[in-house]
Order: sequence, then C-alpha cells, then structure tokens
Amino acid sequence: MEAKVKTTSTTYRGAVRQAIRQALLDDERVFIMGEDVGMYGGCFAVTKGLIDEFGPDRVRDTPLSESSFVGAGIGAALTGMRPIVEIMTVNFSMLALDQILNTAATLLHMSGGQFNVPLVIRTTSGGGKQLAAQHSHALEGWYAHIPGIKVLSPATMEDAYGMLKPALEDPDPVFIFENSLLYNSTGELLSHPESVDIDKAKIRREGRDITIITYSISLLKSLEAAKELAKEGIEVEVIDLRTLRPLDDDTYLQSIAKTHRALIVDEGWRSGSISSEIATRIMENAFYELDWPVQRICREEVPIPYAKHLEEAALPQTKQIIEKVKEMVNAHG
Amino acid sequence: MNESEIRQVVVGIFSKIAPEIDYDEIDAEEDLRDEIDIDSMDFLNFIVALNEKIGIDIPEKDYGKLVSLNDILEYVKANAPAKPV
Amino acid sequence: MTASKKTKTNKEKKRTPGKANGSIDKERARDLYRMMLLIRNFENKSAELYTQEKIRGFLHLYNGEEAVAVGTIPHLSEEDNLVGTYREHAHALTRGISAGSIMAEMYGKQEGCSRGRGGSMHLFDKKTNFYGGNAIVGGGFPLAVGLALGDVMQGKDNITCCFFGEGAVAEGEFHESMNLASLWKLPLIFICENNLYAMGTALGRSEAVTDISRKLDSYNIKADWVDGMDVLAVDKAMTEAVKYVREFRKPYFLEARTYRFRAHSMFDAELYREKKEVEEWKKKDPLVLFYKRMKKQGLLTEKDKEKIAMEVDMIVKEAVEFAEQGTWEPVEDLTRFVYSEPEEGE
Amino acid sequence: MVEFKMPSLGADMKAGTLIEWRVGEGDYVEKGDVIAEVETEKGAIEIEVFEEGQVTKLISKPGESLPVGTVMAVIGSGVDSEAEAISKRDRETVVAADGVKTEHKGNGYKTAETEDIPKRRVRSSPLARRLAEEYGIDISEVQGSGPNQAVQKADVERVYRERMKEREEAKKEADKDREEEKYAEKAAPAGQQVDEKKDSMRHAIAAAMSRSNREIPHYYLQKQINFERAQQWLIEENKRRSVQDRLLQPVLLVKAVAQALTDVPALNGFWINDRYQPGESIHIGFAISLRTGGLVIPAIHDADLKSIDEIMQSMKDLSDRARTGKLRSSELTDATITITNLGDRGVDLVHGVIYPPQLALVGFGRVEERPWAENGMLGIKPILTTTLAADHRATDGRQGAQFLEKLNQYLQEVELL
Repeated sequence: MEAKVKTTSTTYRGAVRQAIRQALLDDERVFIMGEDVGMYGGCFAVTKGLIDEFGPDRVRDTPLSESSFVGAGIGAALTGMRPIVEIMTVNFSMLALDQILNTAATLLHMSGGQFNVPLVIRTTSGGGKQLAAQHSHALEGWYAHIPGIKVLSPATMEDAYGMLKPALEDPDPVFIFENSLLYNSTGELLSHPESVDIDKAKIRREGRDITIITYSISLLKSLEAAKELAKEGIEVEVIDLRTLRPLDDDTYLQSIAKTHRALIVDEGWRSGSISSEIATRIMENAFYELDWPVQRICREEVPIPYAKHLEEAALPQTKQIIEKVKEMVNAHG
Repeated sequence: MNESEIRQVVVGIFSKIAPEIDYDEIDAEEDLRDEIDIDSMDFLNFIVALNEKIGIDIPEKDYGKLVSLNDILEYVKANAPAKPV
Repeated sequence: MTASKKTKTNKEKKRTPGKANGSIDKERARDLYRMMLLIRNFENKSAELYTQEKIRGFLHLYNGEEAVAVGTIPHLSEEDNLVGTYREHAHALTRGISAGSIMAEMYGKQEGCSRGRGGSMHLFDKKTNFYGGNAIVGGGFPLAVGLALGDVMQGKDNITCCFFGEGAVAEGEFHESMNLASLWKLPLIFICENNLYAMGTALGRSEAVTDISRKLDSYNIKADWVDGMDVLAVDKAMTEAVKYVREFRKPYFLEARTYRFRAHSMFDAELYREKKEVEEWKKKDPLVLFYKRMKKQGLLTEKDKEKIAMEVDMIVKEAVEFAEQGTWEPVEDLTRFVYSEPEEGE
Repeated sequence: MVEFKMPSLGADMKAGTLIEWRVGEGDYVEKGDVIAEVETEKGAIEIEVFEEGQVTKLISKPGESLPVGTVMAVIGSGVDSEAEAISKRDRETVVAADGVKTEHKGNGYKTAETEDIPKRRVRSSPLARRLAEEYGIDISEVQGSGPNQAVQKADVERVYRERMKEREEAKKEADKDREEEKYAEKAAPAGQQVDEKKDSMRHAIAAAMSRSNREIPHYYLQKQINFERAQQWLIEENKRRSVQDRLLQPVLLVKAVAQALTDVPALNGFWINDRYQPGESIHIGFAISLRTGGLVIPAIHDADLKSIDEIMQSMKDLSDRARTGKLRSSELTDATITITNLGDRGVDLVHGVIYPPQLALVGFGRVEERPWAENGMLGIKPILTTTLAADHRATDGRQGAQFLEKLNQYLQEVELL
C-alpha cells in the first residue's frame, strides 16, 4: 500500500480554476483575459468567482476581438507580464490565427532571438455536444504543426492543474487545449497539487499486447476500451501524449518495441494530422518492431454534423477502439 | 549503457553466431576465438552487428585488444557512444 | 421531398406577413402580430423541447426581439439575400422557411432545412436566399459583402440584408466589411440587433463608444437607430433603409435597440445582469405593446388575438409533429456534402 | 516435355530423399526456381530447375529415396507451346490482380511493377522479417496467420521453436550415434558396420576423401610469400571503410588464386573419365567448417570477374547461408578448384586433399612474422605459407610452380587485383 496522500475530490473544471487562481496568487505578473472570463464567469464557468477575488484588471473581460486580445497578450508578455489568454473555444481561435502563427510563434525567430513571448493561451476543444460544424473542431494536432509554440492537452485532473505553472514558466508561447467534455469529469487531486512535467508522455495503463497512443478525451475512451479488453485477456498499453508539440517520441517508441502493435486514437481529422505524424515517426524509427501496420482511429473527414447519431459516427468511440484492437491482436494466438 | 546491458548485447550477438555455447560457462579471460570457436568471418560479423546495435565503430587496429570476452566488454564500455543510435 | 411537407410549406407561406409598405391596416396588423406570436411560441416550444432533450447543442432564443425580424425582413423581395446569426429562428420563420423544417432541423432529422446537419445555429435555405445561420460572431459580414458584390457584378438589383448582434461590432471583420461595403458601393442593409449583451458582456464593457451608429461615420455609411421593441417603428425605419439602398445603391446601417428576455443560451446563469433589469424590459414586450396600440386604434380585437393564438398554436404543433415524424439520415451517408456531388434526380 | 531428374549434386552423391515439392502441378517454373528440397548426405538442399515451363506431373513423393537420375517430375517446355504461354500469362495476371487487391486495398492502383513480378511477394510484418533474419529462417517458408496470410512475429517464432526442437533432437541423435559408434568400434574394430544414414555429412566427407586418396596421385608444392604489402594495403583500405564494408584477408587470397588460374588454367577444372576437362569458368570453392561439425565447400562463382568487394559480399553471403543450411545445390557442386584457409586456426601450413573430381587444392596457413632476407637485407616480415596439392594425372610440378609464382606476384600487388 502506498503512503497515504491527502487528496480532495474535484472536477476537471475545478482543477483548472484552482491552477489559475494559484497562478494569480503566486505571481502578480499573471493575469487572465478573454471573452466573458469575468462577469459571466467564463463560458464554461472555469473562471467563475475569480473576478471577485482578483478584480477586473487581472480577470479581464474582452470584447469579441480574438485577434486583438491574443495580440495584446503577446505584447503584454513582451513587457514582462505573464498573460493567460483564454480563447473561448478553439473554433474562435481561427480569428486569432494570424496573431498566433504569424506573431507569437515567429517573433523570437524573426528577432534573431531577442524577443521571446512567454504567453499562455487556453482554449477548449473537441466535439460531442451536438454543436455542429462551427463549434466542434479538435485542432490541437493541427496547431502542433507550428514550430515556435508548445501544445499541451491535459486529460487528467493532475494535468489540468499541473500543466499551467510550467506553461507560465516557459519562456515561449504555450497553447493549452482543454476538451470541454472533460470539465465535468470528477477525480482526486492532491490537496496541495504540484506542477507536472510537460515534456514527457505518460503511460496511463501498462500492457503487453498493443500500444494505444492518444491524448485528451480520447485517452478516457481508450482507457475504457482497455478495461473492457482486459476482461478478454488483451492487455493494452495506453499512452497519453500530454504534449503534442514537441512530441515525446521515446515513450511510444519504447512501448511499441514491447508490444509491436500501435493504434493511434486521435479526435482530429485523419489527413495531415498529428496521427499521420506519429505514424510516420513510427515508420522511421520502429519499422522493424512492427508486427502489424500502424492503425488509426480519427474523426471522420467531415465537418461535424449536428444530428446526434451522425456526430457519434463521426467521432472516435470506445466501441470502435475495442473492435480495432481485437482485429489487431486476435488474428493469431 | 551499463555493464549488464553491454553484456546482453555482446552475448546476444555471439549467441546468433555460436548458439550452442553457454556464455555463462565460458572462461571470460581466455581467448574467445578458442572458447567459442569462431573464425575471422564470424568475428567481422560480430563487429558489424555491434556497430549496428550500439553504434560503436571499432577500428581494425583495435581488433588485437579484443581477445577475451572480458576484453570485449571492457572495450565496449570504454568506447560505446553515449546514446544508442 | 414528401408530399405532406410540400402542402405544409404552401399553407404556411400564406401565413407569413404580407408585403411591407410602411402603412398599417387591419390585415397587416394581424400579419405582424401573428408573425411575432409565432416566433414567441416557437421559441418557447423550442426551450421546452430542449429540456426534454429533443433539441440539443446550443439553443439561442429570440424572445423580446421579435419586432426586429418582423419589422425588417418582410421588406425584402424574394430575390434579396439574407444573412442571419446563430439566434436566427425568427429570421428563418419570417423569411418564410416552414416552422416544420426548422423544427425538424433542430431535431436533427433529415427533413430539416439543413438535413439535420446544421441544427439550431445553422439554418439554411437556398429557395429563400437564406444564407444561415453563422455561429462565429462576425463571420457573416464578409459573406454578406460578397453576396452584394456578386449581385452588383452580375447586374442584379437585389439587396443583401445582414443581421448581427452588437457584440460583433468589436470584431475586426465588422470594420473591414463596413469599409469594403462603402468603398465598393454595395447594396447592403446591415441590421444590428443590439440587445445590450454580447453573451454576458454588457455593451459598455466591450465598446469604447456605445453609440454604435456613430462608428459608421468613419466608413461614410448612412446609419440610423430605431426602437427595436416597436415593430411599427422598425417597419418604418426599414422602409427608409430599403428605399435608400435601392435608390442610391449604397450600404445602409440600422441599429435596432432591443433586449432578449431569455438567457444567452439555454445554459446560462445570467450572472451578468439583474433580474430587475429583465423585468423592466419585459414591460416593453413588443407583442404586448403592439397589441395594445392596435386595439386602441381598432385594428386588432380580442377575438383576433384569440384566433391568431389558435392559428399559431396549430403551426407550432404541426411543426413539432413534423419533426417527430421525421427520419434520421442513414449513418452510411455521414461523409456526404464534404465536397459537391451530382444533384439528386428529382 | 522435359523430365526433371534427381540431380547429381556431387561426385559422391548416389541418391537423395525428396523432402518436399516447392511447386505444384500446373505451376509455371522458370530457370533457377527452387523446385524441391532434397535430403542428401550433406544435408537438405534446395534443388533448382534448369528448364522453363509448366510442371505437368510430379512423380516422386516426399519421403522417397531416389537414386541420381530418377525421373521425379515432368515439365512442359516453356517457349514453344502456345497453350503454355497463355497459361503463364494467366498465372501472372492472377498474381498481379491478387497483389493489387490485397496490397492496396481497393484504391485501384495497378502498377507496371506488380505485373512484372513473377514470384509471389511474401507478405510479412517488418518485425517478422527482422526476426526471421535473426533466426536464419527463410520467411517464404513460414505460413502466415496475419491478414492476407501475412507472416507475423508469432509465426516466425513458431517455426523457430520447431527448428530448435528439431536441432535438439538431431543433437541427441548425434550424441546417440557417437555413443553407438564408440560402441561399434569397440565391438567391431574393423568399423565397417557404421550405418550410412547416420552422420551423413561425416560419411560423405569420408567417402570423398577416401576416393581422393585412393584415386588421385597428389603432388605437393609449398611457397613462402612475403605478405607485408598485402597486409599493409588491407590495413589502409579498412581504415577508410565503414565497419560494414571492411575486407577480410581471405578475400585477397581468393581473388589472387582466381587471377593466377587465368594464367595457369591447367589447374582449373576436373579429371573425369581419365581425362582433363577444363573448367568453363573459375568457380572457387571455399571451405567453410561448420560449427555442428563437418565442412561445406560452396563456390564463389566467376571469382576472376568479380571485384574484391563482390567477392567479400559472396563470402559473407555464403558463410551466412552455410551456417543456416541454405546453400543452393549449384553452389555446392560446381567449384573448379578449392581453397582451404586454416590460418585462422593457427596452422602454419596445409597439406591438402583434393576434392574430386577437381584438380587442385590451395592451402593457406597463418601469416606469421619471420626473419626474411631480401636484397641482402635481413628483416622481420609477415610471411604466408602457401601450399598447392595438385593432381599429377592432369598437371606436373612445373605448372604447379608457375601457379604459385603467379599467386605470389598478385599478392605483391594487391592494389591491382
């Protein structure tokens, strides 16, 4: 039995809020701004109550001006502040893409190393709530294409809390994607939670038969699938990438050297995706470990439809993972 | 790489060349060519395999230093690149 | 298309408000009241169905703002274009899209106006030049500019009417589009539905200059504002707007000051405004105000009101039935409409 | 119509046992295809077919022991029959179509490449391929259990386990034989009772060497060769080569022997039916002793035409395959001379026994430092003692001496080889 550690039960939302609150308490350079983060309490209630505690300067409501307030975050960061910019959802980050890609990600390089941008952008991502095409994007993997930013995707309670501090400490822009379906998930968090390592992927479940490489909400689906599969004697190793850029290759390559089979579960679209990237790296570095072609479960290549049954069919589901794993593992004894 | 990893790799390669030998039984101080009966082709295959596995590039002039199993292990330990390729 | 749907569409067409001409008579009073009541009841029914999980996703309701849609949209000709917002059920209903196909859309049924793929925020209808349904704030401006540009370049007389909330004014796309519309002299009517809150952010907390119409000076666009709770005032202002645009072939900006009685969307604790404020605005309920005035003028009677209520109840009831009876698009068709496909044979 | 017969794979081969057919009736075979596997005294050997055409009948059954020359199968000749040509085309189309279907699932690719591949590609996972290589298993012999019968790790491991088991059993058998031999020797000192089937390779060597000793009048010549320049060149050469491309000393010996034979062809060839038959090419048999006992002498084909690197490649390949028992029958039978290099084993010089019906055997001892006088100067030089054992029926000492001198000359100028 492990030593008893004091934990409290909380939600993912609570963990993120606690992390933001702690950051605001610890460092006066930190402030958060975004649409409805103040009076409204955050579109997903993540920042609820913070404006009362820290005031409207440090919990700053912005107009619907994504490009401007993300750009302003970049500027403030350059002056020595540590802004957390909340973009309500990744869908609206498209309006700020110019600032993210053309300024935040490039400034350091363009200035020959003079201007680093210690900016943290938080946003929500993912489908599954029948919000249709314009509100269901999962673009973490797509953002991971951009050199100059780091892309984090906390899926667990400890990461929801623990990733913010190292992100704020990072000298460069860090983009944190919180899947909105995770906000209500509950779990245990240390009473005095700590920062986590944002450089390493993590094995969330050990297994010998197959490696599932995944992140964010798909991690929960994969773990659920692994649990089911274990009942049939199939031991799935589940790897939570946690950070999509830079990718921690070692963890999944080592796992594949053990299991010889790899399945990538990625809520993003398939073509030109983070799953394509991972599959390619496996080919480059672990080809001779493979006993089965690398497989992927991604969202269907379609804008997400509103109708529930179509949306479900478009997104990776636990059942699909179970079936795919069986296909990959059961072909022989 | 630590010593046991090196030994694992080295013995692993020899096991493919001379599978019938029990490498825990042989005298690690004696001339390996005699101990496990290998010829120069076997030895070259060993050097090539070692290069592929851990990236060490042993020049021919050093072949003379690799007499016993222990010599080989010592040599690899001292000269192996920091990270496996 | 099913036969029943066709009939219903025709029946409903007759019920949409008659052509606006800026004057008021008995028939037109009934039309305006009927349309506003239809919107009100349709929205209330939608809220109810949302709580029963018949409708999912985001649901933004128009209660309180009825006079804006009903006072403006009937001024458009059939050929004119309309760009709505994500709070667009009223735009769609007033434009003449059947209540049944809107409701079916929100049910996710393939009989819906967007085949169940769009839902509440993405109502589309090609027949009525109804270009949605945009869930990205500000996303409609450039689209509207393009619609107008295209018509001009093809020598068409159409005008394009673009709706948006006051929150969108903060977006860069607003400013870029106003400039283009003016620069290129495009026949556009921009209708700002100013309900004072961008989701939860009050106008005064998002705009440095809260008199939005003043912003248009810098783009050299003629702008006016109107009491958006008074359907006749809106009707009059829109008459002016359409006249101006048709005559001068230049954009026109109309701000309708209004208020939404319900929350931003279904899941909203309304921490940003006082209940009292909502109650104050409810005294200016456009339906109540209009009926009182018409009754005073003798253009609407208690009997009319009851009759219209029955008619509207029937339309909403039929719409729900239509949606209930609708069918699910087969999952095999999931990846359709990503790229164009040959048109289905009629 | 051609009859496919049990081939003679060596002067000492009298019969072979068919282990399995690698083709079925109706299959189309091309020159060089492996048609069967035959157990011989030297172990299992893959038998090539030298005809082209459709296998119309398989006569022999696996397990049958067949004297050399027995008709085993009938092959319709390939080129002259229109029907056969059509059947060949059909077969290729089927393979190509199959390839398309399974390799590129439904994407409709049809490449010229697939049309051109006459043999079925083995489908396997990369891991299976790697393991098969490590275990020395020919992946085309492994039955796959993956999708589209792809060979996977488990399949290779299954075969490996079976092989290990067989080897284990063979070892036990051999141990038992040795015991029996000892017993038999004690019981019957004449030693005539040893069962021929047991320890067949030993027996084959015994037969060939006895015949050599009995029939061939050997003469022996010996020459000490200053190996300094060759050694120096090899050291320098290897310094600039990657580990994978390094050369071994025997490569120089093989090449030098091949070159010397072009000058003295009388030593290259066979003595058959009391007459010298010159070798059409220079195929150098290179003795490889097996860890399991015994030796094989696969041939490095056309060694005079090959570059140093090509010879190195051949030697690597042959010694790998010799270890895993995958030598081709032709390689074991068509050497025109044999080299044995026992320098590795610390031997000073070799008095060889010719492998009949060849004419000569060149033996190399180890290179050792010796006092060496040259141009009136005494120095320490690396010296290689070379011997020639030659068949006196075919050549005389003069040709032998000529050969050794040429060999010496080539080894003084290895950079020109």
